[in-house]
Amino acid sequence: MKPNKVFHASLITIVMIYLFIPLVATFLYSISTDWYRTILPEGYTLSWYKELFTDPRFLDAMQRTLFVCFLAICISVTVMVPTIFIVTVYFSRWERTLQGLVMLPYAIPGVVAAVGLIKLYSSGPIVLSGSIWILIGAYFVIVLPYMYQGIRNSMRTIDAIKLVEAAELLGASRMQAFWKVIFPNILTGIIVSTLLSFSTLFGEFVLANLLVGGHYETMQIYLIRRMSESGHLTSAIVVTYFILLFALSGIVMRLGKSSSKEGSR
Amino acid sequence: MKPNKVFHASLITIVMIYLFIPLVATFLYSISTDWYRTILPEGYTLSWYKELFTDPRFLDAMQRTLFVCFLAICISVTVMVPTIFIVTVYFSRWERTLQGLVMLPYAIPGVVAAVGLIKLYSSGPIVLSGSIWILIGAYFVIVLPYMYQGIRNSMRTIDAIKLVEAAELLGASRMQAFWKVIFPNILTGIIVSTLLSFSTLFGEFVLANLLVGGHYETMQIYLIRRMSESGHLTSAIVVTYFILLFALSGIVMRLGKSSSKEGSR
Amino acid sequence: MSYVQIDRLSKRFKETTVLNQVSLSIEKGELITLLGPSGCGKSTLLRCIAGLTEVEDGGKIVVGDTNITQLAPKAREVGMVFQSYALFPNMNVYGNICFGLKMKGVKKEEYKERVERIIDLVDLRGRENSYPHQLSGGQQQRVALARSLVVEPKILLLDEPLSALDAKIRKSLQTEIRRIQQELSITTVFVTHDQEEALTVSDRIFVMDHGNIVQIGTPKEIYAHPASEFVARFIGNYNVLKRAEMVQLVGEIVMAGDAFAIRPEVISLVPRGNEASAQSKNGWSVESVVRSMTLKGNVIRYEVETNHQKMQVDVLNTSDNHWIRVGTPVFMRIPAEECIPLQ
Amino acid sequence: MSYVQIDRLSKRFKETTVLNQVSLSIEKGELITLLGPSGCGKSTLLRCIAGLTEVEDGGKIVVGDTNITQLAPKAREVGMVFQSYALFPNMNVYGNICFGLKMKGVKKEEYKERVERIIDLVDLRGRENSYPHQLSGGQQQRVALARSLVVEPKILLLDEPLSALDAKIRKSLQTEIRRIQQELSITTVFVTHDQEEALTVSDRIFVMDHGNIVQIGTPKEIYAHPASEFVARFIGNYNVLKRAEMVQLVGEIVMAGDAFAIRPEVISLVPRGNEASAQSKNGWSVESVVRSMTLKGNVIRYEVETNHQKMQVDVLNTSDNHWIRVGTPVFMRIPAEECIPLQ
Repeated sequence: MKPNKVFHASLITIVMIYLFIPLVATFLYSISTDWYRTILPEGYTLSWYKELFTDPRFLDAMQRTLFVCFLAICISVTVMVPTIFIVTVYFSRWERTLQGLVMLPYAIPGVVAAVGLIKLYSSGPIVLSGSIWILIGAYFVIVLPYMYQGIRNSMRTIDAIKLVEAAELLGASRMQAFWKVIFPNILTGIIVSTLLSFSTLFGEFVLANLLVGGHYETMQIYLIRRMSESGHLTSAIVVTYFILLFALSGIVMRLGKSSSKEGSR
Repeated sequence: MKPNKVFHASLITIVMIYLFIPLVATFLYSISTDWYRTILPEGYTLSWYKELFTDPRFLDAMQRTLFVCFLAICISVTVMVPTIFIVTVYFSRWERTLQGLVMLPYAIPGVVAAVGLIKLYSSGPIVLSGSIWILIGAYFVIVLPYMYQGIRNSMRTIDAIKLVEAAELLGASRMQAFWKVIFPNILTGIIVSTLLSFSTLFGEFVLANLLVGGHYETMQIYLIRRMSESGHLTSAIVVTYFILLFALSGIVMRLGKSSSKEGSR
Repeated sequence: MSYVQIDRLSKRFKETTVLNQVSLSIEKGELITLLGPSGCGKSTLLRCIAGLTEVEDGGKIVVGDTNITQLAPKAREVGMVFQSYALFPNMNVYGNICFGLKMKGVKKEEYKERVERIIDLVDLRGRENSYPHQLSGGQQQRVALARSLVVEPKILLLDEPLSALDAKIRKSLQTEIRRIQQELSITTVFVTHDQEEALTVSDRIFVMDHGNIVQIGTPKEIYAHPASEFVARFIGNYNVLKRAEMVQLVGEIVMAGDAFAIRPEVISLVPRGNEASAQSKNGWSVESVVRSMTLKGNVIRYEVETNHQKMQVDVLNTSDNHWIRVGTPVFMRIPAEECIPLQ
Repeated sequence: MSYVQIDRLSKRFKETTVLNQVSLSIEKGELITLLGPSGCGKSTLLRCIAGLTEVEDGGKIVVGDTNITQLAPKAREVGMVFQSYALFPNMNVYGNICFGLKMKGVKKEEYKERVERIIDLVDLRGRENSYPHQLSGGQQQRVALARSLVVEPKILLLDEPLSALDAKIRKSLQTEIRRIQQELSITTVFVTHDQEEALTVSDRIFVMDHGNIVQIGTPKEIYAHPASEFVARFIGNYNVLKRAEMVQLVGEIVMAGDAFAIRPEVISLVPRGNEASAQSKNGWSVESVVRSMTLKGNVIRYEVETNHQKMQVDVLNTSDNHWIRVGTPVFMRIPAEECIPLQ
């Protein structure tokens, strides 16, 4: 087993470095005063962060993005959790159909979807174009695959069908079976899917720009607009975003762990 | 069981309609002469398709996109399949680490990644900015989660560890165990991952535009540039894209099925 | 009239007939097993009783005075234990056991004592606060049993409850399930593919094959008088001989029957030179030689060969029998009343 | 010197000692079983022999004249059959069986005949072109067996090969594995948690507990002379009595020992009023009453109660014994030589 170990370990190390370098570089850039033609930055400063957090435009954009993402994900959870539950437990014949449908957004590039949506809702009988509702509707569709896979896997892991059967035989109604038995056990799965969806939407630029770009500046649009002005500033945004995301994930995961004792995923 | 059936069926129907309407509308729009304020288009034509397929700019863009996507996915398959195999079978302690790393791109919005990459490679010691290699490198990272999940699931389904143990005890080397036993059984999984990755990259706009947009017009960039000119034309592109994708998937799936008799996924 | 009446239950999955017009009745307080190889329809029948699988038109299930054929599972008042335990992972042992009572709206003050009693009954005292993943397989199955019993169902359904457990634990839980069932005298349907398990726990056994019930009887009846070659081979380790083979073995016979089944333990082995005792009772003595022996534990199984046949013979593993070795020439004594004619 | 020599093998996973300085030796052509409850280290020991689990420094495994401790699995020339079959799903039966020969570079002309012979040996003629998913569990395990045997390994390792199968198929495959092993006289290590399986197939049994081998012997030795209470309870359905209980039961005793083990089948039941025959040989007769009976198949198990103790007694299920019913007063005859003193 020994001779191959070196080769294996180095292969893995390379993959890790490849994935990590951009992250580290971005971080350094966000706290550097100047960085040209040197391996490491010439000096360090926090002024980029200060500038960022005092910019009202940034705070507004952040608020808008959070609002749109939050709404889209809420709708998605509300619709998908019961749908997947019902299809998994009671209509297992329909499962393949649902999976096929729900995976479609994977196959539809954002650009293509935007074209379809704009054409449909700006020239057909219903005019929604330019409103944030069309963006939320599109976001709902985009996160479907993440929601579906996460929730579906959690249900499979706990063997939801058997648990529901057991609960029903013990006198629970379907609603009770869902709320008392299934929901607590797939909560972690839902939370993970939600975070994944959030991160995807947070970085979505094409739909935001095409559908509502002109009159509703979200984080992504703000980010790209400021990019040409200062690389340090955008790096600071990126780092802030990461810290937020990690903190959020950490808290939520811990909450999920202590409130329900299961091993979904 | 009967009284709830109606409710369930209608819920599912709504979800399906919601997902299908934009697709149908796009198709109708691509073959209509005019469509304002009416439920259905006023006349039908194939001229948009004719215009599209005779436009050399479209064909060039298509070629470029295929080239970039193809290269990125090839690299990804070549690197990830052996890596996942080695980590799964021989270094299972490292599995969680690899999973965490490889899932990062899910958490990194495209916009954010682009910023990091541009800053790193345009101002640091190595200057790659503007070349298509930086785009391919970024695409490699983007498709990591799809590749990882698909290949990893296939390996789990066939219980790769046990199969490798069995093969080794029968005298196979590690390479032989991989090529004769594991690879044929995960081929379907690899193909599915590849298709998913391809579809994701095909629709990726932000990185393409920010990293090489100025001097390398890919499909996505072409699509957005033409959108303002004619909605019918872009609808035709969308429909073409879908037909291509479905045909490709169909062929590849059938090939995969007949060449290896297994049930991965 | 019997407590449980099942009338012409059929079930088809696509092309396959899983249950073929099955009718049966169960007395109150009885434990019956549905016994058969995998795919014989025994689990499907159980799920039909529970209401988890819909039956085809024409079938009828009556429990007590109630026709439950169209009722939802929760209204049927049946308890069920699954092979995979199906405990609720988010609840501890106490929570799992109380679940049914809470769902039925029983007040905490009322059920407290009942839950304590059932915890003692299944011997889980001290584990009330453990979560399912902290328990062994055997303990998990006890929790599942307690959870089903505490709501006092009209029937208890056990779907291969012990198949996932080790041999040793399986046997001790068999005894325990039987004890609990008798203590509460609860009507029980036990599904298994293990004939020894069926013999051990049942009041009556229903042997199933290809969606039909092929024989019904007490363990003793089924074991000693199998109705067909299928049952004979499935329930025990019967020597099954065609009529011609039987004639070859013992000479002309007067009994009717195309084939005969002889259990290995009714045949006795007598040393040669002891023909007097070998000829005694009504039966046959056949000259033969011991070809192999296998220790099964409390029983030793010999393979004994005559000029025409090989037969299996079981004797108790005691020092009285240790004279029988491989190669020993013996008389094989077959009592006539233990030859069971088969159709 | 023995064919396989294992010397002070240890294995620790984090805090847990899975194997604790295990040493053992196996003769050429012998089939030994590693028997013990789950978690006793038996599978780990097997994987160490195969080279799939690395052993800690100081351990040594010698097969024939070769020290294989540091060799890669493929160089060890061992065959292994897994509980989960581990057949290659992309190859048919023939392809699976030939795999090892192809890997070893054997030419097609050379191995053709050998493969045909092994297909006949495991009784898979006619299924050569089937794929694993088209076969039943029992058939898949035959393929796995054939695949390991065709390369003529020095040792065959079987890791609970029958645990995933139905009771009936399990028993018939036990016999078949034993037959094939003897026909090829291949040195075999069989891991199981089922004591009946171990008794049926083994030349010698190695009983394991908590990473140690606690007793070694032929099935007969292990079964009739367990060295400790653990073995007595694990290998059979022994009545284990403390010295004080034994004295209560039969009066003063001269044998040394803190506890005594008595197998249920050596005790015989004699009708009351027949004291003469009950007193005959060297042993004790105890007045008692039959409390319950369980039909196990070829054996009936009685629970018999004296004033002080409950004892289990096994008798053969023959019409001679049908006078014994629940409530019958009997003499329980215990032969002195069958009381095994335990440490």
